[in-house]
Amino acid sequence: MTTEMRHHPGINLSHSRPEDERHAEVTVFGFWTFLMNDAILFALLFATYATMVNRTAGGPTGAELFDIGNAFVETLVLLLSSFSFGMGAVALKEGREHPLKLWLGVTLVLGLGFIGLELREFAGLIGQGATAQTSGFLSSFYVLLSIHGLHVLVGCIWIVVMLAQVSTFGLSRQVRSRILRLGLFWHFLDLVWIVIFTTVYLPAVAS
Amino acid sequence: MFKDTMLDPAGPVSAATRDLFFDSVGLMLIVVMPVIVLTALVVWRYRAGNVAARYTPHWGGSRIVELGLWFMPVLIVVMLWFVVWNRTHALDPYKPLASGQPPLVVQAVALDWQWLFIYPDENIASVNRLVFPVGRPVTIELTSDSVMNSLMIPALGGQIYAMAGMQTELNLMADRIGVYDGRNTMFNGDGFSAQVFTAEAVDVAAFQSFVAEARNAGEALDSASFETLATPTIAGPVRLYSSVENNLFHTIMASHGSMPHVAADASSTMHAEHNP
Amino acid sequence: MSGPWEGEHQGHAITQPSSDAKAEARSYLWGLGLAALLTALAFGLAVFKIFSGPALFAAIGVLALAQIAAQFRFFLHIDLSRQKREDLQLILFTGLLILIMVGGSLWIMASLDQRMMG
Amino acid sequence: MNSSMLFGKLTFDALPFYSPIAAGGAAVIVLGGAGVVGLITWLRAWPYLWREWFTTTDHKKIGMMYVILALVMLLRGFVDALMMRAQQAIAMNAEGYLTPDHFQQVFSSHGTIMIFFMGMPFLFGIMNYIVPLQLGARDVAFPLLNAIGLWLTAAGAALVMASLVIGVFSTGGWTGYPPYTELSYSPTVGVDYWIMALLVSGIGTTLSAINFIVTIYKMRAPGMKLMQMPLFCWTALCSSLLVIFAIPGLTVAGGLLALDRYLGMHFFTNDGGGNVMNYANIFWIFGHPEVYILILPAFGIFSTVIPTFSQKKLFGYNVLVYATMCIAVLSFTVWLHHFFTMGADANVNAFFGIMTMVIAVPTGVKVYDWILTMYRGRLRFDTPMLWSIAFIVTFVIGGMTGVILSIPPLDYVFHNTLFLIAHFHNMLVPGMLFGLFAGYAYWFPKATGFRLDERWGRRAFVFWVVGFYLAFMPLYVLGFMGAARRMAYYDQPEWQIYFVVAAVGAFSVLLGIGCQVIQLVVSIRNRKGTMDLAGDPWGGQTLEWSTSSPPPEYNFAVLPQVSELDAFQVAKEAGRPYVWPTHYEPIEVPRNTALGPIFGGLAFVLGFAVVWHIWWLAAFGIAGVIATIIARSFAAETTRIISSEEIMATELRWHADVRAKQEANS
Ligand code: HEA
Ligand code: HEA
Ligand code: CUA
Ligand SMILES: [Cu+2]
Repeated sequence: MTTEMRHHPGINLSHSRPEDERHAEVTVFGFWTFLMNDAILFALLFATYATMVNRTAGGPTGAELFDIGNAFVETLVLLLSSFSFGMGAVALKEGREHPLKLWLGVTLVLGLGFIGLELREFAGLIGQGATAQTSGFLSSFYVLLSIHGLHVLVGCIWIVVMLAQVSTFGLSRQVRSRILRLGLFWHFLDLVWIVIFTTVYLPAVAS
Repeated sequence: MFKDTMLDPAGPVSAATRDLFFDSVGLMLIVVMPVIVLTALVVWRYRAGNVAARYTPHWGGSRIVELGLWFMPVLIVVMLWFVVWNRTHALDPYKPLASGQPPLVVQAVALDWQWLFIYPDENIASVNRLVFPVGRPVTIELTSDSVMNSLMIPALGGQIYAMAGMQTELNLMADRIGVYDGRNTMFNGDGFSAQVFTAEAVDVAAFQSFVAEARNAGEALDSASFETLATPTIAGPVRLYSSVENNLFHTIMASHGSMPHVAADASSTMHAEHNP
Repeated sequence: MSGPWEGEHQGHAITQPSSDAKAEARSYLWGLGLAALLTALAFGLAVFKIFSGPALFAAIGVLALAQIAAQFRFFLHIDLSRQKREDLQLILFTGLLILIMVGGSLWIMASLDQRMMG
Repeated sequence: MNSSMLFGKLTFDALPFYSPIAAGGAAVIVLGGAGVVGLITWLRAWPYLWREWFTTTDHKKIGMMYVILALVMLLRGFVDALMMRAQQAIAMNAEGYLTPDHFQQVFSSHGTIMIFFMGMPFLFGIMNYIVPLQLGARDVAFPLLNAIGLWLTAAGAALVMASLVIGVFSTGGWTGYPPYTELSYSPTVGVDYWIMALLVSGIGTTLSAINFIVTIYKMRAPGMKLMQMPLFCWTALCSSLLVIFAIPGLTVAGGLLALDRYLGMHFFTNDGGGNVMNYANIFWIFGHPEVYILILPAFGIFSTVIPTFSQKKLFGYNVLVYATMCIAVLSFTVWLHHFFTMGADANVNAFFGIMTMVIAVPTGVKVYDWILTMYRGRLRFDTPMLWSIAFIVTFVIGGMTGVILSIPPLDYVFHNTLFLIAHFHNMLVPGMLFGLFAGYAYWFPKATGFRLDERWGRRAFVFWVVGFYLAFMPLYVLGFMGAARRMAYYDQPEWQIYFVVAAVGAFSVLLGIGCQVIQLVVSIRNRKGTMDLAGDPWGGQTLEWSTSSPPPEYNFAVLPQVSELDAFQVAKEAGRPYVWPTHYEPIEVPRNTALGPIFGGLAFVLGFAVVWHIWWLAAFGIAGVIATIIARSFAAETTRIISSEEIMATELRWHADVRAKQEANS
């Protein structure tokens, strides 16, 4: 990799014009600040989940409920979507609009697929009578997962908006800077998911 | 003015708390008093009208002074650390008090808005009135049948929360006969202000006659009469119960199966919260 | 530690877009490969219980940290060697706070649970 | 379609006819509101207000609106305080004039308003006005976000006010501990109002904080290094960082409580495996940093005011910066001290007690630095300085009682008593509030061009200080006697005298506030005499004084070149305070936008709908928010150019003012 100067962590538009970089530097830094705020939010939800995991109030436990296969597929789908977004970022860097749209489209499909898988899992659990009202444990499970899922949904809507904007404005400065931030957001969600499968699903099957 | 408070302790815990108070405040005053005095002096001396005072508008720092500034507060705080570590362990409310006698066990249940005290060994119970022998440690086990409460008897020492489905513990002792105020300090609704009880430190004979009085009270405390007692009551009367249903305290706890270990027998549906 | 106007005109090593893009694409591929591997390992360990108990949980935890590091490196292009920047400090500081908040909460809650078992 | 679908839980019973006093309060709000609306309509001021204020993205106007919001809420919070003081003064063995239910709403709204809708907006207002000026910047990093932040805060405040008229407010205190605040114990909408107000304003605060962090990191004047920023900017930065990292705690605690209440989940319920202790834990992960969010900017104000009026350099700038950062970081390591009495084991309690005490060290160093700043100075006792001196002396008393509370065995005795109430008012009033008053008096001439009246300022000061001591020192005594907080009445005759003294103190504060109101009127009337458009009435040291009063929309026609601390002071001493070019560049500023009021309005509607379970309206609110964001992202033109001619004209007018002042002085 070249030793180019990076103005901010995350996806870079290294060959863009300097004022681009400045604009991006300011907004990206702001966006990182927001992401860190969000990270704390998730951290507290994780802490809550960890303190609630044994509070099953006589209801089912994670070990009895979770389908590890489904979690594995969800993980792969999200990971692939991170990768496809990355390929989109590469296309953006080269200024190639068409591949960019294509990769964004792939990411969108994968994102929606993830949400679908999650909803299917929820439906299955609810079918077994394991609802968010059953126990403190399940409340914290559903809320943790849904907050992450909602973030993915927001990401999907954002992708749709960006697809429309690329079509409307082309790869304008604004548009590129927004895709950049969307990318940070999307990768961030994958990071959160790593913690989810590690603290929610794996301990349940491992114990 | 401070009769029967921490400053006029009626037991070893509050006496130790008072000593701790004076020790730590003494330490702190070493660094806090100078601030007040110096501020007054500096403000007076360097008022603009006093042209005789030295004026150094560009003096913005000095290595030595700046390092020196940290020294005193650090010293005091480090001394306080040792105090905190030792006394927090010594005065842990769960810690049984040193005494030749075995502690009297009392199980306190916080209700809306009164206190129920169960004496498991004597198999009696009282409401809004806690009676115990002077000079003998009291181990109070607490739970709540409602929201979070906090039991405090200022003359004897500190407080601890009472929470539904859980059990906390408070060890106190009186070394002076007297009637002390006790109350819930954790806001819990309309009857909060009136949720007081009397804590009576009495001699052994008087304690025996209190037990006898309760035994003759007539009413027994079982699930049904507990249910009546637990309905919200503001400024309820003192009551006595001649006997207590076996393990009632734990039944009450289990009825709010919050904790993992009691959740298993949460099958008891005793006035569970209604979920609209 | 520089204001936005400083460094604006410092040499932007404008690399050839195509070679740069290739390097970037390779980075994403590396990321994908590593993440997939680490995920598979973690799930494998948990499902097949090659060993168990605290060691297993520790292993899963380490794999997760490794994967987070890998994704930071290859997807978000952040690592520790790059020049000091506010963003990096922010991320590291957040990490510290998460450690304090989560660690503290677990410690406190464990202590409380243990003391309230009656 | 039945009415419950249309109006949710909202019925005519929601109107406050349950108590004459509540009805009176509601009437004041409604009539007052109607009066203001009527007055504006009569003056035909709506278009002006909309154009110049409501839709503005100028950080200075946003700052002023924050301060106005804070002052309005301050009055409401103060009325609450007076009501409580009056109640407790007479409620010995008697019910008093407030029912317990009403008393509970009063202390809950007082605490909530003072912390979230008085303290925070006041601080953010002053930060908004001053930080960009001190940085030598033309604007904040995200002007739109800034406007939205203001309007979301206002929406939260409006929800609290609405609860007075429609429905009730929470009775759970500003801390809202469950399970008391769970549906089974608090079935009314009060808690829902409380949660929604906090969630909405929490988002607003977060947006503003992001804006400040980026502004401070990325928008400083050319050449200004971080360690050359005025101290107030440092405290604004630390405070904003605390917001970013602390507010999620409030969001999670409040949000999960809402899920319990709305969807029957079991996070903090007594049954179903809920864990009430976790609420306390998460709330205080937020709550403790919150009190430092409130105090740090006040420290920054004192660090600006004291050197100016000592006519001397600030002592130990570096140390003050590091101490501020220490306090900010440490504030995340002490939260358990708010629930020492929950029953954690001695190791846990001792650990958090020890961590708490550590904060006394950097705070103490700051206090010493302020005293050393005055040492060998030439002290002028204008009101900002008076507030600062009273702060130093009084704050250390509150700090000491804080350290007393941080010793777990002592906290077992003082927790939940009036000793605690005395401690934190002892921090919040002389600390934060006096700081805000100092900042208000200090920067008022910057924002308006004329100074506040000194005579009435001093009167207010005396009444406030005397009132503070009278109102809160008796509470320490009552704390020793075991008087619990939040009591509507009591039965201990020996307590009453202290409550009466406290009520007298609150009354003295009322006189102080009266003086402040008079001060404002008198100052506006006599403004000719104190006018200083040149912009530097106090002999200030930092860049905000190097531009006109009030500053032009673009702040600086030419960005200052900074190479040292106290840039303006240095330039003045070098004999070239102002650099006046002959040629001006046009400047790009953000256009006005209706998005702030739109988001504020939608957030209020959404909050109100959720409180009353009016789901169609809530859906409308959410859809509105999403649609607005997307629509905005397609808007192309968001900035406007101020021409160089216009700038030239403005600047020349200011130059004339400056020359006139220089001549008058020589
Ligand atoms: C910033 C925070 C803040 C401030 C400033 C105050 C200020 C005051 N507070 Fe309070 N208070 C709290 C935060 C604050 N409080 C909190 C968090 C609680 C806990 C709530 C709970 O239990 O949950 C509480 C609780 C509380 C109680 C309840 C005690 C109990 O539980 O039993 C009482 C009792 O009287 C009280 C009294 C007062 C009084 C007399 C003042 C006085 O100092 C006076 C107040 C006056 C003003 C705030 C100034 C008004 C100024 C103006 C209007 C300016 C005018 C105009 C111009 C400048 C132009 N407060
Ligand atoms: C601006 C607000 C503010 C500030 C700055 C502080 C500052 C401090 N607070 Fe306070 N606090 C509150 C607002 C504030 N607090 C509120 C609102 C609550 C209650 C909330 C509720 O329950 O409703 C509370 C509650 C509270 C508690 C919980 C009590 C309980 O619920 O039982 C504790 C316990 O440790 C505490 C401690 C401290 C300490 C140690 C400091 C320290 O930071 C103080 C440091 C300052 C000094 C010490 C003075 C100057 C120093 C020197 C001169 C140097 C040398 C001194 C020594 C070495 C001692 N506070
Ligand atoms: Cu409190 Cu378990
Ligand atoms: Cu605190």
